[in-house]
Formats: sequence, structure tokens, C-alpha cells
Amino acid sequence: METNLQTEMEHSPQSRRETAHHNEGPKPHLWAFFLSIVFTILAFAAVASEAVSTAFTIPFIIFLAVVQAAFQLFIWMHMNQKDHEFPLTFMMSGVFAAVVTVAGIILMIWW
Amino acid sequence: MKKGNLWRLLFLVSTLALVLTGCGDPELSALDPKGTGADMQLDLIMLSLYIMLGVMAVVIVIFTYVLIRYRQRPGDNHIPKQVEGNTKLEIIWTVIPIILLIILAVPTVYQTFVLAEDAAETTEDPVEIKVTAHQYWWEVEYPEYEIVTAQDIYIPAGERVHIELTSVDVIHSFWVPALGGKMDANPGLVNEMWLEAKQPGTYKGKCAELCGASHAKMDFKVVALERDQFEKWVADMKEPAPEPTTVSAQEGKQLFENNCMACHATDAGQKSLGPNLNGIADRKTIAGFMDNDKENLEKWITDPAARDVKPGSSGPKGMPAFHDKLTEEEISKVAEYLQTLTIE
Amino acid sequence: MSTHVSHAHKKKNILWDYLTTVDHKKIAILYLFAGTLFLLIGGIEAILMRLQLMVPENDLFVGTTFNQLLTMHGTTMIFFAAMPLVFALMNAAIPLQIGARDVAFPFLNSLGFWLFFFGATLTNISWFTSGGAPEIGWTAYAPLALPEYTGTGSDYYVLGLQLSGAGTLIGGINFLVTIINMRAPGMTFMRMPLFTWTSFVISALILFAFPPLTVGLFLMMFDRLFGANFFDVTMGGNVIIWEHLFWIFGHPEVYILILPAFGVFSEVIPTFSKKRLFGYHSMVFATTLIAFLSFMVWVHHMFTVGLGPVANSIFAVATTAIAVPTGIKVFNWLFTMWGGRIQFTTANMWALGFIPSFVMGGVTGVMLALPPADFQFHDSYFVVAHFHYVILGGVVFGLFAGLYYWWPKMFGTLLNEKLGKLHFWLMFIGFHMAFLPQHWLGLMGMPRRVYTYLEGQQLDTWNYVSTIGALIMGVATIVFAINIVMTFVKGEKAPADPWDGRTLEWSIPSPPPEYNFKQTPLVKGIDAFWIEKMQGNKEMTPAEPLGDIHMPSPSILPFIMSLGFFIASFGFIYHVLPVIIIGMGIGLGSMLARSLKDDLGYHIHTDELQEKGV
Amino acid sequence: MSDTHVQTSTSLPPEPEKATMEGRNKFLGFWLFLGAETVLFASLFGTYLGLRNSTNGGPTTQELFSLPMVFVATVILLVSSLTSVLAIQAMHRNNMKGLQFWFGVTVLLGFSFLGLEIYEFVEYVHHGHTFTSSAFGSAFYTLVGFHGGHVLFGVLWILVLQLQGIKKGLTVVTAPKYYVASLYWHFVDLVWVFIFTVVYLMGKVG
Repeated sequence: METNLQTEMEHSPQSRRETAHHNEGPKPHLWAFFLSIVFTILAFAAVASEAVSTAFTIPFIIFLAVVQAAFQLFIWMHMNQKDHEFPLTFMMSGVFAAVVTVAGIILMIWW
Repeated sequence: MKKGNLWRLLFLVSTLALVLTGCGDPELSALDPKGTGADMQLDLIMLSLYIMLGVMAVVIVIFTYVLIRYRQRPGDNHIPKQVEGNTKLEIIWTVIPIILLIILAVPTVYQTFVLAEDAAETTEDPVEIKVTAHQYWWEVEYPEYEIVTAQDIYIPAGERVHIELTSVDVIHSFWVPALGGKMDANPGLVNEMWLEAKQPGTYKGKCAELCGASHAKMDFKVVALERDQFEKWVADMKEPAPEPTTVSAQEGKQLFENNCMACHATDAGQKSLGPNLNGIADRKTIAGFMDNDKENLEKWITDPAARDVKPGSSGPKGMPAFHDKLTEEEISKVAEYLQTLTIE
Repeated sequence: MSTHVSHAHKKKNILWDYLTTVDHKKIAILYLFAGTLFLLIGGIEAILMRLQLMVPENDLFVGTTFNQLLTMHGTTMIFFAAMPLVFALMNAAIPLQIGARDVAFPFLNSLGFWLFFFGATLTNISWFTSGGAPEIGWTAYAPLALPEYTGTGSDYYVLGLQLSGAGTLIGGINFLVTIINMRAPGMTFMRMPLFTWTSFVISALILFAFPPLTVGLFLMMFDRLFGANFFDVTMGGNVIIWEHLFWIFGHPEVYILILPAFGVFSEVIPTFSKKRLFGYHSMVFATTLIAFLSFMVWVHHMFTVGLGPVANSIFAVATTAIAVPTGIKVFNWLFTMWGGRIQFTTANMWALGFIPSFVMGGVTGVMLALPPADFQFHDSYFVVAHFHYVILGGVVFGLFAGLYYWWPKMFGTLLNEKLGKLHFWLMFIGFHMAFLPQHWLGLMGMPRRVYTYLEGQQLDTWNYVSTIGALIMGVATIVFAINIVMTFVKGEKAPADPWDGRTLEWSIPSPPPEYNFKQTPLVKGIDAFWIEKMQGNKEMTPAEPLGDIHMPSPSILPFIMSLGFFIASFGFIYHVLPVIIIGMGIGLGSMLARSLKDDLGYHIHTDELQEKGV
Repeated sequence: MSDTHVQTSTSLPPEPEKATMEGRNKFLGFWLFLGAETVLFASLFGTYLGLRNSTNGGPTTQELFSLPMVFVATVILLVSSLTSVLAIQAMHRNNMKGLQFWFGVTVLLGFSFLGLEIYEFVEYVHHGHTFTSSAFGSAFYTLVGFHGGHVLFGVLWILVLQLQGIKKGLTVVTAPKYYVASLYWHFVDLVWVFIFTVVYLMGKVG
């Protein structure tokens, strides 16, 4: 843990130099957009179609939502890139707190 | 070092003083359990207390030793060795607490489930009691006997009774320390619990969740009777009250019917807006906390929300003050009539 | 950048200076004074309650009045006294401890303070309104807090907390970014002083714990003001949702208060033992573990709600687990002193008095975490005793330790040690006298939040003793006030490093110049200043050459913005639309102004810099 | 789309939003704020899920929701997310015109989303589903309304930034503002993904 934090600190934040960034050009964004639209259509179709059972639909659409959220975070908001260590850590902590909150509240209200 | 000693002295003195004053009111104290639930709870409290006193003792001993041994002495200016840590020690004081917690966790989880048992599974045909909390009184219903009463909860001793708790206004909490721990009475929801008194007696109950101005005075009683006595009580409750014999009590009855009947029923099976007053003459207290005598009855009817009675109890759903509706004499007559409402 | 806004505005009048300041050291002083003011108010409320409970069936404050006192005491102490005092110490110490010239967002720092201050003022104003103060307990359970049962006092509670909560959230973000981005070269995470570490962790807790409170308060506000039905069971609402949201916030909040106190002790005890902190790594680990666990234990406040044995058991086990990292901390402090050279300064007295007091509060915490036992403890005086042991014996002792420790750095004067020790002993004795007996009162059948108890239930003696203890604490506070006044009148001038300190803040003058460090220091290890001193250096090694220092400009906007929302709150409470519009207009207009007008700041030139202070 | 590539200043660093300490602070601070927003919306989702069947005799989720309208709203927000990312890419090429254009499209899409949402709410009110009609109503309008409020704030914010951009141009001071505004916009879209899934689709399934 220490070494990890130490290396993170090697380039102390006050004297950090920016290097050129990656992922420029609209290509990955267009792909993410295209897939988001596809996933949205899939989710709506799963609900609209009578053939798909409810037991399958709900986990399926939630899974699609999580993937779409990941597109937003990682591709459009660049959360996986350099300089995003702390955003990543804190967003993940936030998601943890969010999941505990939602799961806790609804499980205890429903049962 | 001074500090360590003083602290221990304080602790010893207070513990001693606690022993000297006993464990509190025997009808109220959780330290003197009279119910099987309270027994279990006190056992767990004592187990955890012993473990925790052990932990405290270790800390205090090290603390006192360190303060005596390593305090700065005059003229001493040495620079102590800068110790980074000690893995072995750190593992010890991580692992030992974990073991202690596991020792505590086992009976805890076991008891949590025992206390959540359905009385019907452990007792054959348990007495069912529906307790409904109101701002600031408790309504008690026995559906199988078709009895509705208030404030005094009669139960047979030596068996588990099944209690359903709810509330019609705010959140209250049902607590009879000598018999067992609390359960909240939530509006819109029903909670279940069981209660068992080991021997006959009267046990004091309290509301434990802040519920408004007179939260402090929302007391009730649990009266445990031997089984046959309990059945006699059930039968007596269903007997109509004797007609009042004195003239003033008869006038009181008339006044009661004109002024009070809208909110207070007097026959056993009927629910009413205010407490059902069947057998009020035999209740342990007036309004849950005052001695049951004529003077206090008059005081209550005159102004229930008076500063020394139950502040806030005359709200929109509460009982109005009758000092401007009835004369003192009339109030006295109503009180006299109420005192004839006995089940004996 | 140009110097067109040179610090000509430096010597304006002191009121304007503090209204517009964005300097973390001055904001620390603002937090300190506001927090102390509300601490006094909350303390007076406590003493009034104890006077009512001194004898059975007393007639001093009954019914609603007493409920208002207990509500305002709890709310004030947690949100308006403990929180700002923690923020006072954080503002005073953190930038200095990490070798920064300022916080990351000086403007937001000021905004956070003013939002808190106006929120706290709003809630306290309720005393003087026709509806009176809130009477719902600091937990404000629905439906008691709905308009059907309580008046405008509850609105003041909701809106006051909403405002001050926003301020706290802003403060939390500010400290996170400050600690992540503004550390001096060489100040790695694992070289940070422990107070900075605990502050970092609690800022993260603030970040994730305050939003549920915000939501809860919004729901309550919608129910109260706009006829929503979240907690109205007749319309399908559910009263337990408030309890969940409140405690999802409420439990981390307890650690938000106590962890900085742990941080203070982890500074004070090593300094006055002349030893480095024992087990630094495990201290950091324990802190983060406590923070992590704090999000999974909220139901231990709700064991009696009737959530069932499964939920109760899970949350019971998770709760008791917190005892492990807390225990690690206590033993690390003990072993920091072991082999050291312990000096009994006032600051250290508070730290030493804390250890037995807090351990008592901690062990009763484990006892409370056991649901069957908690069925007896819950909402009784046992709980009152428990949380006063951890909050007074932990948080308040920590705040006093920190205050005596950092006072010279904040004000450049030393508090009187003799009065300080008197303050400590009176407080220590009064504290145990007031709260130790409450454990037994609870078990003897006394519920909390009762305005009276009946005669003949054997509750008289200990209530009497408890009240005497509270009065002694009152006397202690007077001694403290005398100490502060005397120090301002003729205080002893403090040197830069009065305690032979170990961390960076002691390497610069007391009080520090507005730019803190003339040159950013180079950090070589844990206890950076101590390392330099051991190598025979009087100052830190600089990490950069001497140069002009850029400073942010002061601004009145945070004050005006907060004032706008404060005004709008009255509009909401009394349903006056024009007031809402004016208030929100001022608030949002100030935000717009901030966005449109860039702050260029000003420069301090090398020739203006003081001698000392790498 | 990016053929209007005009180099306005040669001195602008490649990632202008993170070129200064202030910019880096703003960047990180805003991410942390989004972390807090995550928990805020989670609390609202939790409340909604707890109350969504408490219709108090009013229309249920199945009776109420119309999928085509929600689908259109979703596509609008998804496209606006793409346009805001294109705006930031234009900024990285130091192309102020492209930035303004794509943000302009984003704002227009934001407004049309709001228009659709208002239309939808009016429809529901006609069906007797209001803020005060049931606990479900309160929870629904609070959750969806909080999101709508975020959209409204977002479009107004981006508009203000665009107006500033006309005067101030693209500098190391303005670049972080554009960057965090676009982060905000993505986050608003992200929340919508969960709203259409959890509120509308799950509501339709039952």
C-alpha cells in the first residue's frame, strides 16, 4: 500500500507536468454512443415484448443500465485514464455507499 | 498517575454507591428482572459487562503504569527512542478483541432470534393482546375475549403472551424494563413481540420514544395474575358495572353520558376515541401516573393539559379541559360516578 | 499576473476583513468563535434541563418547553458546536501540516463557513418566533416532525440543517482536494500527520454521509411545506424511511466527529511523550477501516423498530467489529507513551483524561450493539450516558486538547496553563459525575428525553448527583472563558515552536504570515520538522527558490450568497413567495456573479516576505 | 463538424483544463461532488423503490407510463451526452467555434428534454397522479423532478459559460469550467439511464 501511494507521490502534485493525453478523436465516443442506443433499444424491447419473462427482464435491464453507466464514466468522462486515480477511488466509494443505501432501505422496507 | 488513581476511586465509589442503593424500583428496574425476556437480556448485559470490565482493566493497568513510569522527571531532557511499532503486539491486540467479539456474538445472535420468536410457537394458545399507542395513553385489546381497556395490561403469569403493537399517531416505544426490552409502536405498521412474567405482580411500563409534550408521563402497568385469577378478571371485565347508588353519582352518570360518552365507552368490548373506562375504579393509576383517587380524577377532568398533569394532552385528538364546561360540583359528581365503575 | 489588486485592502476594519476573508487561518478563527458561541448556548440548554431533572416532579421546564431544550441542545451541540469546532481545527492546522499556502478552494471555504453560520443562526432564531423552537429531538422522527404534530420550529430545524449541511459538504470537498492536491513536495500520503489523515477520512465520510441527510431533509421539507406524503401513512407513506435516511447519515456523523479528535490525540500524545506515534501504519489503517464500517452499521440505532432478527443480527455483528480498529488505536496511544518522556501540559492532560473516559464510552458502545441487550438500553438514560462519554469524553476532550495545543499557532499567544489545568480537572470530575450515574438510571428504568420522573422510583439520588456534575462542568466552562479573556488581554507571547513540535506547522512563526510558508518546504519523512531538528537544522529545507506568492482576493460574495438563502428560508417557512424569490435571487445572483467575474488575486513580492518560515 | 478548425492561440496547453493548480483542483473537486451526487440519487432511488407501490388508490406505474415518450427522452439525452463530449474534444483542439457549436446543440437538446418532461408531467396530473395524491406520487415527482432540476441547472450553466466564452475566449481559466460542465452533463445522463430503467421500465414490468 505504501509503495503504491509513494509512487503516486513521486510526481508531487504541485510540480506535476502534463503529458499529452490519449483517446483523442471521436471514434470511441461514437462507438459508445452507438452501443448505448443499442442497449437502450434492447432494454425497451425486453420490457415491451410479452415473450420475455419478468424474472429475466429486471436483472437484464439493470445489467444494461450498469453497462451504459460504465460507458458514461469510463469513455465519455475518461475515468479510467491517467490523473483519474482519485476520481475513480471516490466514485467507487460513492457507488459502494449508494449500493449499501439502496439495498439496505429497500430490503428492510419490503420485508 | 494521580489521574489513574482518581479515576479508579471514582469508579469504586460509584459502584459501591450503586450496590448501596440497590438496583432501583423492583417494579421498574431492568437490573431486577421479573420476566424471562428480561432475564435473558440481563444475562447478556452481565456477560458483556464482565468482558468489557476485563478490557477496561487491561487498559487502566497499562495506562497507570505508563503514567507513573514514564512521566518526565525534573531535569530529565533525554530524547526517547523513536519506536516505529511492534508487529507482534499489534497482532495481539487485534486478534484478542476479535476473539472476545466472537464470544459475544454467539449468544447475541441466538438470543436475538429467541426474542423474535412467535409466542404461538412456544406457548399453546397464547393470550393475544393488541396494544395501540396514542398520544399519551395505551389502548389494550383482547380480541379473543372481546375486551377493550386502557393503561393496565393484564396477563397470566408464567406464560408467554403475544403482543401486537401499533400506533395511531406518532412513533412510541413499549417498554416494561422488569419484564423485557422495548419494541417500537409505529403508525401504519404492526410489530409483534412476546412477554412473560415469571410471577404475579404489577410491573411499570414506559413510553421510550419521544412522542410529544407528555412523553415523560406516558406510563402504563402490566399486571400479571395467576392463570385462574386472570380468567376471573376476564369474566369480571365483561360484567356490566353496578348502577350507581348515591344521588350524586347518578347525576354524575347523567353528566357523563351528556359530556363524555362521545369519546369514552364504558362497556367491555367497545373501542372508543379516548380510553375505554370500563373498570376505571380498579385501575392502578389515573392517566398512567397519578394515584387513583377522586381528587386526581377531578384534577384530570378539570384540565388534563395542566402543567402538573399531562401537558399537550388537550390537542385536537386529545381530551378537552372541562373547567369551563362543567362546574366544580359537576366535575366532582362525574368523578364520583367514575369511581363506581368497578369490576369487582 | 498583475498586482493591480495589491494588498492595499489589508488594513481595512476588522469586521469587513473577517466578513470577506478567504484565508483559512481567519476562517478557522471564525469557526472557532461561532462554534464556541453555539457551544455555550447548547451548554446553557443542558444545564437548564439538568436543573429540571434535579429533583422528581420538578416544575421548572415541563412538556413542550423541555422538549425544545432537548432538541436544541442535541442539534446545537452536534451540528453547530462540534462540527464547526472540528472545522476550526482542520482549517487552522491542515494547510500548515501539509506545507500548503492555502486550501484548494479559498472562496468555497468561506462559503462553507457562512452557510453553516446562517444555518445555525436560522435554527436558533426559532426560539424567538411565535412557533417556538423545534420540539422533535435532534433525530426529528416522522411523524412527530410533521405539521400535524409540531409547528414552525420543525421548519427551522429542517431548513437550518439543510443550509449548514450544504456548508459542511462544501467544506468536506475542499479539504479532500486540499489534501490530495496541495501537499508539499515529499509529503506522501504515508508521511502525513495523523490529524491530516483523520481529517482526510472524515471529509470523505462527509462527502458520502451528508447526501442522505440532504435527501431526508428534502423529503421532510416537501411533506411539511408542500403537502407531500413520504411519511404520511394515511396516504401510503412510510415513517421508517426517515429513520433509515437519518441514521445512514447519523452513524457516519458520529465518526466524522470522533475521528478528528483521534487525530488530535495522535498529534498531542507523541509531541508530549517526545516519541513518534507507535504503529503509524496501523493507525491509518484503523482510521480507514472505521470509516468503511461506519456505512454498514446504521441499523444499530433502529434495533427496536422491528426490522426482524436477521437484519438486527447482521448489523449487530458489523457494529461490534468497529471495536477492533478502535482498540488498535487505544493501544497504539498507550504504547506511544511507553518508553517516552511524558509532559503534563494542559493539552496532554486532555489527551490523557480522554483515554479512560473514551474507553468507557467505547465498551458501552459494544454493549449497545447487542440487540437483546439494546432492547433494554435503547432510548434509556444508558444511551444518554454512552454517547456523552464518547462525544464529551472523546470529541470535546479532543477539541480542548487541540485548542490548547494549536492556540499559540492560531493566535500567537499561550493560554494560561494553571487555569487550563483547573479547567481540565473541573471538567473531568464534573463530566464523570454527570454521566456515570446515568448508566444506572437507564437500567433502573428511566427513558431518555423525559422532562420528569415520579417520586418513589429510586431515580432521585443519581439524578441529583448528575445535575451537580453538570453544574461543575458549567463552572469549568467559566474558568475556560476567564482563561481566554485573560489571554487576549495580556497573554504570553508564543514562540514559533512552544511545544518542541514534530510537524510542519511548528516550523513557521506564530501566528503564521498570510502566505504560511515563505518557501514551500521539502518533506523528508514522518514528523518532518522533528527530522530536521534531529539533524540540527532550525528550519525546514526549502523545496523551491524564493519567489512572488500569489494570493486569492477576499470576497463578500460568500456572505451575501448565504444571506440570500437565509432570507429565502424565511419565505419557505412562512409561505411568502416574494421573500423566497428575493432570497433565491440574491443567492443565485451571487453564484452567477462569481462565475462571470474571474478572481485574479494578487501577489506578495519577495521583499515583503518575513524572515523566517521556509 | 470539425472543419471549422481555427487555431486561436498557440500558447494553450494540450489539456487546458488541467494546466493550472486551480484547474486541477476544480477538476478533482467536481469529481468528488459527483461522488456525493451518486449517494444523493441513491437515497432518492431507495425512497422511490420503497414507496412505488403505495399508490393510495391512484393509477399504478403500469397504467401511467408510456414507453415511446420515455424512449424519445432517453435518445435525446444520449445524443446530448455525445454532443457535449464532442464539445470537449473541440476544446482540446483549441477550437472555440466547435466548442460553442456542440455545446449549443447540447443546450437545445437539454431544453427539448425538459419540454418533453413537462408535457409528461402535465399528462400525469390529468390522470390524477400528482405530487400530493399519494406517497408514490411524492416519491416519483421528487426523484424525476430532482433529475429534471439537474438538467435545468445544467442547461442554464452551460448557457452562462457559452456567453462568457464569447467575451473571454478559451483560456486556462475558462477551460476547466467547460470541462466540469461537460462532466456534469454526462452525470445527469448517467442518472437518467437509471431512471428510465428503474422507474419506467421496471414500473412497466411491475
